[in-house]
Amino acid sequence: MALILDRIGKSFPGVRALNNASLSLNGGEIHALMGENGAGKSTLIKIITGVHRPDSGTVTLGGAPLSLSSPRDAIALGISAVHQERNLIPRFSVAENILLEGLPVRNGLVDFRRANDEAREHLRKVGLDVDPATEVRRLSVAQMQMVEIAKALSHQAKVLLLDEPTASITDAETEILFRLVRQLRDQGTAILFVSHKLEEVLSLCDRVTVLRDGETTLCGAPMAGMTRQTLIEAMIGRAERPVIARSGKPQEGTPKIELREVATAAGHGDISFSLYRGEILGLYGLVGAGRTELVRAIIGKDKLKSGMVLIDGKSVRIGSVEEAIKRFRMGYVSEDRKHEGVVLAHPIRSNIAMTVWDRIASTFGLIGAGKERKTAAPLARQLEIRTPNLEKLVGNLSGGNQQKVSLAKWLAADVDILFIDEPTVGIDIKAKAYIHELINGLADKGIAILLISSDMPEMVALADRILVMHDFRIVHEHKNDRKYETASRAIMSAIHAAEPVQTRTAR
Amino acid sequence: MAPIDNDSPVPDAGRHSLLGLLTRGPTQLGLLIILLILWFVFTSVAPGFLSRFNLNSMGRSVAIDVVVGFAQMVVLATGGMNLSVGAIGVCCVMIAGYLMQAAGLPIPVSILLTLAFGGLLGALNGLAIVKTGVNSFIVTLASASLFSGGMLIFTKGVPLNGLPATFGAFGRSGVGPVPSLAIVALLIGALLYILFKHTVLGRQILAVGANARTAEMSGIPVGRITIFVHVLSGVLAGAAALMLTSRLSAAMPAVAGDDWLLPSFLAPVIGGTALAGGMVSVIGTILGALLVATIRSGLLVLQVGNFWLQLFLGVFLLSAILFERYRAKLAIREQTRRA
Amino acid sequence: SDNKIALVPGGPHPYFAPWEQAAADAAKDFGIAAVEYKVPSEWKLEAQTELLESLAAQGTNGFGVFPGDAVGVNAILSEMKSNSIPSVALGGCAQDPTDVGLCLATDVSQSAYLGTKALIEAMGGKGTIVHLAGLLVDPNTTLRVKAVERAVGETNGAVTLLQTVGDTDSQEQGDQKINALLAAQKDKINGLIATGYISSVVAATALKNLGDKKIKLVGIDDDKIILDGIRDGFVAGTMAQNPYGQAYIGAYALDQMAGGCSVKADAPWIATPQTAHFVDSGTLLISAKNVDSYKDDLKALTKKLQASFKDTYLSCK
Amino acid sequence: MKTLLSFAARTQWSGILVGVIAGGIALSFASPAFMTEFNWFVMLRSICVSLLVAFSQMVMLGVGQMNLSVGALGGLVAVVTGGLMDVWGLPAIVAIGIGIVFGGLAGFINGWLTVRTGINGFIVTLATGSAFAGINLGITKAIPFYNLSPAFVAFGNGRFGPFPLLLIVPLLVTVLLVIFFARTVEGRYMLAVGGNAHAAELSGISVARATIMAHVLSGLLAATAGVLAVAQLGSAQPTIGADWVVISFAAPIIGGASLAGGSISILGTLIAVLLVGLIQNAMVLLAVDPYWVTFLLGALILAAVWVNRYRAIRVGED
Ligand SMILES: Nc1ncnc2c1ncn2[C@@H]1O[C@H](COP(=O)(O)OP(=O)(O)OP(=O)(O)O)[C@@H](O)[C@H]1O
Ligand SMILES: Nc1ncnc2c1ncn2[C@@H]1O[C@H](COP(=O)(O)OP(=O)(O)OP(=O)(O)O)[C@@H](O)[C@H]1O
Ligand SMILES: O[C@@H]1[C@@H](O)[C@@H](O)CO[C@H]1O
Ligand SMILES: [Mg+2]
Ligand SMILES: [Mg+2]
Repeated sequence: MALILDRIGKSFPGVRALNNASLSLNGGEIHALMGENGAGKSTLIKIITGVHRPDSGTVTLGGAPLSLSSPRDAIALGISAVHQERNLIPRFSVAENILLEGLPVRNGLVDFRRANDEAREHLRKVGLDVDPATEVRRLSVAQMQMVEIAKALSHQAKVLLLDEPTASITDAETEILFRLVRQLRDQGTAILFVSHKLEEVLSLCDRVTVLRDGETTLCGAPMAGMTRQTLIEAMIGRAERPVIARSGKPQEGTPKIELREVATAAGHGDISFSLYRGEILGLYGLVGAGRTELVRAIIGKDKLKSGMVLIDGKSVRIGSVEEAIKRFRMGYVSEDRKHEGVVLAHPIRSNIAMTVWDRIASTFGLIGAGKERKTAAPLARQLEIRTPNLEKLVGNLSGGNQQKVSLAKWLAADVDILFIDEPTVGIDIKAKAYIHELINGLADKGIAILLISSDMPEMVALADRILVMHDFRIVHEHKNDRKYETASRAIMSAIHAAEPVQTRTAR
Repeated sequence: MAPIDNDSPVPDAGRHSLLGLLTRGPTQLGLLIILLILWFVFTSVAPGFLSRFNLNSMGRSVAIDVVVGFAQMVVLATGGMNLSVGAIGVCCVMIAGYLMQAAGLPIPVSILLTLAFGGLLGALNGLAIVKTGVNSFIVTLASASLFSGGMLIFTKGVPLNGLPATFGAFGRSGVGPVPSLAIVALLIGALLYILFKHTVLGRQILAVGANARTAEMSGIPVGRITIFVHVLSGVLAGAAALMLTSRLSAAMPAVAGDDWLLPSFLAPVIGGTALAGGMVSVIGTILGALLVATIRSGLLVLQVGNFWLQLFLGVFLLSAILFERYRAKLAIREQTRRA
Repeated sequence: SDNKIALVPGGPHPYFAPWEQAAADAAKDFGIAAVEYKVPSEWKLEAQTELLESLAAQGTNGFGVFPGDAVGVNAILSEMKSNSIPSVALGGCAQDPTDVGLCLATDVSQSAYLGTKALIEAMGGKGTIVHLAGLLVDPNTTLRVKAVERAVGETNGAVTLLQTVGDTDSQEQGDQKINALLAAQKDKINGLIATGYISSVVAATALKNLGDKKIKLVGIDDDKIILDGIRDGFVAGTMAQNPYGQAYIGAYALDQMAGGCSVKADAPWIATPQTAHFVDSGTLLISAKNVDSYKDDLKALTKKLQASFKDTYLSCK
Repeated sequence: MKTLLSFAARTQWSGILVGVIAGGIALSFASPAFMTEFNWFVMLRSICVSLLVAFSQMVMLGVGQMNLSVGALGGLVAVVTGGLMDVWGLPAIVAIGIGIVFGGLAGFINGWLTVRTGINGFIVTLATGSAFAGINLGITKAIPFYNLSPAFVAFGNGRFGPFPLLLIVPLLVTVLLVIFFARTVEGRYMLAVGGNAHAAELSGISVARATIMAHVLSGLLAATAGVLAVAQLGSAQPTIGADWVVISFAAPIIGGASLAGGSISILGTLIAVLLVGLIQNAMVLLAVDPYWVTFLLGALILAAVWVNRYRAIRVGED
């Protein structure tokens, strides 16, 4: 069944998100939708799912004009979606979340046993091993993402829209997802797939539509014959340029920060490493390895059980995040931007300037919007945050642009030690290159950086050394020569050599 | 809607047309428009409405409502609530009376001590919330009972009506047509405006309210901020209490208390302060209190109702807010159209 | 006269219902241009003050006020006086020092005292009693508590005050507390003195539900439930007040005062704990004997008081 | 036994339940009157109305909204029901029926206004609350209705041993609510909306419908509370409901509901109402000096909540 969007226009206060955008999505195909952050991809998907109504243009499904006034209408028509932001009910069980649209009922009452059984089946398909009765709020980010995917697939929809489903899951899970998606395509489902990972798109999709500034620059072109370069040109209007390489080197001498046999309440044991000024130390691991939790313990958010943390050679106790930031000049770019990275209801300028309010204030503690703007503007420009002005609420930005804000505020902060957790999730390739250059630049300035990333190429491109974490232990250290093949082989074999983990029920 | 008193992001087009004016700008502008319309209507129907006497009396009671609203607003800013605003208020009323009448302290000293006492009670709230982790709703619900109970134990419900005459005279005085109490409220408003719009502390408060986890991860001391807003709330409740005491020229245990509960929320929420936190409007709170007072006063002057007055109050309030809603919708549509 | 008089109770309350008729009667009988009965929307000092101010803004030139708060009401009424608008306190007094001309009311203290005496008499002069008191934040409550204690004290130990229960003058709290009291002590209690309107109603209902005629109750005011209780024998008596008379004579006095009369310095004023310018509007004990005729007694009392009021209490040019 | 203990430790309201039980035991030693049949009757009767009032608010917290008009609405229904019996002489059943339907309708108005205008429910219900209170005063002029059906009043005072007949209503409602929120699709939808309205909307749940339903339910519950209050007091007093607001929020929240919505506990609410009822009963039984009552009430509530919080931290919840 074909879904056709013809010359769609959609504006928000101050922004034209879509301008004569078109798309034709056929049954039995996987159709890539690409574009830079803020190009209008999610908006287009929200129009198809009835979240937004278009200002102009027409939508037809199987030849019949479509006028959706709510997501319910879309669901009723067999349109199902995984949205870019997580949309689960935190206190409901996994099973209930998956089956929310059609809970099994017996004698007028919800039949939870059947719901659990059905959900278990869906979970099995996507390879997620959690008890369907678990409350969703107890899952990790990646697990939630898999629940959302399971939920969308459970509908056996005619049209399936996937908005960056792979942004926060690992390669293994991605593989499972792709297998399922291909199966669905072969059964005739129409699938729209949004991703910033070009390799993924090239290998998975049959056709591609590209948006630039809300306009279609490529409309349903066959993927065969496309290359990375042609896609990039369609998205950004010019060819990709190589990332400017690092000029500096890690400094020698006393490590900026050193951990000695640290154990945490979360379960880490025997963690020891040194991080030098001007060094980018990678921390790689599969989802759930405990990387995020380690950083949280270091910055005083969670409890350390034993061991020592040394800064500039001196043993320190970090009691709170505030102390970590103010006294030890640390920064932390969270992987969970929505809850820990940005203040959705506040404007861009405040979000970016937040970490330096103390510093840009006058003697009486006064600051104004002007001062914030002055701090924020260069960073917003550098990272190309797509917005008409800095007053826009971060909650109204596209996902990737929110991620940029979450990063930008730490670039403003002028810290000595920076922990960066999954910095480029959902970021387009152009901005990703900028961010890589920025991280390099920060290291060159002498900042000690601990980089967590599940994106192996990113890790290999940036890190000076790579620590491999597995099940809350550091199992390997790799001296990175920035060669992808050798690095990835070394890292993966270190992970596989380590004991297999038995699945734990989340925290 | 930006967090505070929105400096409107789209300043250009439509500047000269009336519709353009109506369809720009924040809630606060909408409230102002409604107020002007109501004033116009009430005066043309009932000339007594704009009499100096009526304006004066309205000004004085609005002044107190505004400060009570502020006392709630500063806590709402962090996403919390203070149900003990009225209880702190009545404790401060009685302390002020005691300091001036029984202890015979000079008025300025009494004022400072009263404000400090309000701050102290607020600090108890804040500490209890931060240290126990119980949410502010429950803590302040219980502490309201503790505070007003404590007040009863000490005063046995006996009022003090021998306050210095100058203190009462202030409550009745005015500068030209403007009651002194209204000037006090405006001054407090100005300070709060600066706090939220131009200081680091104010920004931090709003950040905590909008997203406490992000704030914490950005190095903002969430606990200390929480305690601070409760202290501030206590001080403001103390200020409102002093204003009330001055207006009544007496200190009595039957004022403030539960009577302040709903008004404390009403003015800020109508004015655009979010119950969920992270967004306050000082000007909105003033306009919100004015709106309610205008409607009440207008209905009284029009002699609507007697027993039915509350019905009309509810209906008018709802219509006024509906009007603003509609205007805001138009404003958004206009901005979208221009995009 | 062309005076505009307003009678303003403390808030919506059934006690004041007779004021409406009294206002109409007074306007007719004394030829006053307007006598209005205006009720504040809530029982709050703030609401009352706003109403008074608004009425003044529109030309009312005499106020008969039941003080929502005996002390709190003074500020606005003294401002009225400085604008040459006279006021009198009706039904309850304003606390001295005050600019209110006079207080025509039941003496709360005296009424509670007399009520307790009547209760003690009904109990045969000995036993134990409990005082069901009104809102603790109301200063009148303290006066009543003292009055009850005084009456008990005068028995030289024959009667003991077991307990005072506060805040019973609201529907639900009263119901809960009074019933809990009966649950705990009903075998030990011989008498109840209720000094709040609702306290009395709730206590009467509770005794009736219990079917208990051993416990004597003296209440206040003449709500239908209490009168029925008296008829059925569950209530020993109640202290009637004279709301009609308060409003009727109050309107008359105000008319005179607005017309230039002033309050005499040396009249037979009664001094109470609240004020030195008190006039008793008439209190009487309603019991089984007079439950059907007390209204006439009050009317007679009103007539008499009104007839001599001007000469006794006012000096006119 | 062990599992029972660990279940108890994990349940949100177990801390306050311990408070209730410990308080009850202490009280039975301190005052012989506590364990009497009549005292239990009095205590249980006193919680009937509070419980319904608390449920009426709890339902709103479930969808992440508030209803500030519970008291005014309940009060209005109380006088309407009383008035129908007194003035029009309708039989109790009919009057009650009309009264409760009226409450549902008023709730519908609240819900409809909130949904259609997009105005914050807090303000809508504050305004309609004022309107309901105004109608109440307008029709009664603050004078109660007395001539009620005797059977109805008898029901309000009847008892079966220590159990008031009135208790049947809140108990029935409790059971129905447990089933509704735990097991029916509509109930789950309401909680889903409270938990994450946006996500619920994207899952095809009508947020508008759930919100309106919650308001209607809240109205029905407040109305039932109003009717019960009339039966209990034996007359339809215009002041019924005037002081419901605080308990309506306090009980569900002490019982574990979140102000942010989506999380409520029916049993927790029940226990919280019991806790408050018990404390108030204790104050009278122990003849606490009236001037100390308010103070102690606050202190005890704080203490109970604190204990519960301590337990939650120990169990590692939140
Ligand atoms: N609710 C909204 N209010 C205002 N502006 C919005 C809103 N939603 C989206 N926008 C704006 O519309 C534009 C398109 O956003 P959209 O989310 O569709 O981008 P996207 O292509 O999905 O980007 P990304 O790759 O970062 O997810 C952006 O400029 C964004 O800021
Ligand atoms: N597959 C899983 N099964 C059970 N629990 C898991 C799983 N994945 C993660 N967790 C839980 O989540 C926590 C680790 O979180 P997290 O996923 O943030 O680790 P991480 O190493 O930072 O991984 P990443 O940052 O890639 O998500 C652990 O406490 C673990 O209990
Ligand atoms: O008895 C009193 C009256 O005197 C008046 O105060 C109104 O309330 C009642 O309780
Ligand atoms: Mg997007
Ligand atoms: Mg992580």
